[in-house]
Amino acid sequence: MNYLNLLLRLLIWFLLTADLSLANIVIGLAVVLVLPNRKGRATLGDWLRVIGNILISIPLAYVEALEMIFFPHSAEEVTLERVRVNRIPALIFLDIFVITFTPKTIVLNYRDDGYYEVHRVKRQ
Amino acid sequence: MKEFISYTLISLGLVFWLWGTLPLLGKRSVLFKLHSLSVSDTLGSMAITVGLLVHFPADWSLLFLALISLAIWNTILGYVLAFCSRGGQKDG
Amino acid sequence: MTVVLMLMLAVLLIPIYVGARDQDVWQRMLAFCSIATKTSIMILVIAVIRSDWAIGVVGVLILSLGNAALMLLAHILRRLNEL
Amino acid sequence: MDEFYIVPIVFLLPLSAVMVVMQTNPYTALVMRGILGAVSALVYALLGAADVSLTDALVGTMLSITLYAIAVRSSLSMRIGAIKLDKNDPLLVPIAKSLSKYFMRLEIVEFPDGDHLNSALEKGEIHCKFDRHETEGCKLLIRVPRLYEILTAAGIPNLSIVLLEKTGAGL
Repeated sequence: MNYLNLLLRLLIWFLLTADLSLANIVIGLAVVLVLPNRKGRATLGDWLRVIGNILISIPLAYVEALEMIFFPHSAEEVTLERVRVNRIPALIFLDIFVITFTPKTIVLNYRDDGYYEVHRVKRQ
Repeated sequence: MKEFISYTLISLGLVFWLWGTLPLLGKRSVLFKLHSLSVSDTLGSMAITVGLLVHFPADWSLLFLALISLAIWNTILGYVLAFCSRGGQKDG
Repeated sequence: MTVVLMLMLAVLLIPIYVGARDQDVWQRMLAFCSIATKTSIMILVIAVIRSDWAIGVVGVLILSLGNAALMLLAHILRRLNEL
Repeated sequence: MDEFYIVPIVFLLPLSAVMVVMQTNPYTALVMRGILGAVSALVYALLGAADVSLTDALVGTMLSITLYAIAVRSSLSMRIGAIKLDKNDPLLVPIAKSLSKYFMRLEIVEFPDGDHLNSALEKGEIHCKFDRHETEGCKLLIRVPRLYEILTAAGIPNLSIVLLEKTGAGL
């Protein structure tokens, strides 16, 4: 799914520059093609699921924040969470992002055997 | 109406800031404080920025970029601080 | 809006106090992280109040680039404990 | 006075600057320097100097913290040269402890044989040389007088500490 990767990069480029002139499109295409490519096994479904997770996590983060404000969470624990193996680094990064973005959970470590160490706060 | 929404969001962000920053004074672990800081610094600041966005829509591109970089950088910073303060084994 | 800025200043004093007081270097790093975000949000608020585009761009740049030093410092401090 | 909020915010700058000066530990001083950089970027932006603010944040804070962190880390370390020395050797624990009072670290450099070790000591690549004799016990030959003072003041058992003369002949 190489062209998907390119599309993502183009999207970021146009968001950053906010300019749709011909020169900018040409420069953006050049930058996107010159940046190093990595072979991966991510499918369209994987990307859509992660993007969906990000969109869900924003209101979820606010809900968790309000929960933390109104009910004090004073207990802490470290748990292991399993993820699907053989993912490309970009998807691992986005997974870590989604978990850490919600205030109750923080990823401490990503282990090579496919586990995340997650630190979370709980109500007593 | 627009004013009301914007000031509500900004006050919500300020409440988040205050609530999340106060635990820094306590004697809890670094990780526990990181949780409350992610409430204040990521979510509170995002609420303030959205409030500004509603109030001054002319600067939308600037504020939108601020929103994105707030979300990404603060989250990654939380991960890096958590990883490093525990003395992680391999490079993160 | 001025009231908002003054409240932000009051909140900003908390991590500054923590940074001055605490003995553990990681607690100071937390305070630094918090201050870096809070000051750049204050810069954004000032820019929007005055509708000064240049200051706003600076605020966004500091917000997006300024954290890099923080990450580097965190990694160096982590390696200190490894002998 | 529409913009009276400037005054209390500007007061943060001398406050954080004094806090940087008061630090004794170089690493916490670096963290405080970062706080000072963030505050000064805010103050400059508040006074309307966008260019100064950006320069201060990027060069004054980011670059200087990076360079200082590397400089402090590499200069505040004692390099011990040895032919064979384990990282977890029990003799190293009191040495590391007495050095850590001065915020210094230990760094072990291993050499294949005595000739390489001696030439490295003469060239100044390492600060001291570690010798382990079967009969005479362990010996630390130090090239830097200040390190010699610190380690002899700590009084480490089972280790004789010798200060080398400047000429370095016949080492």
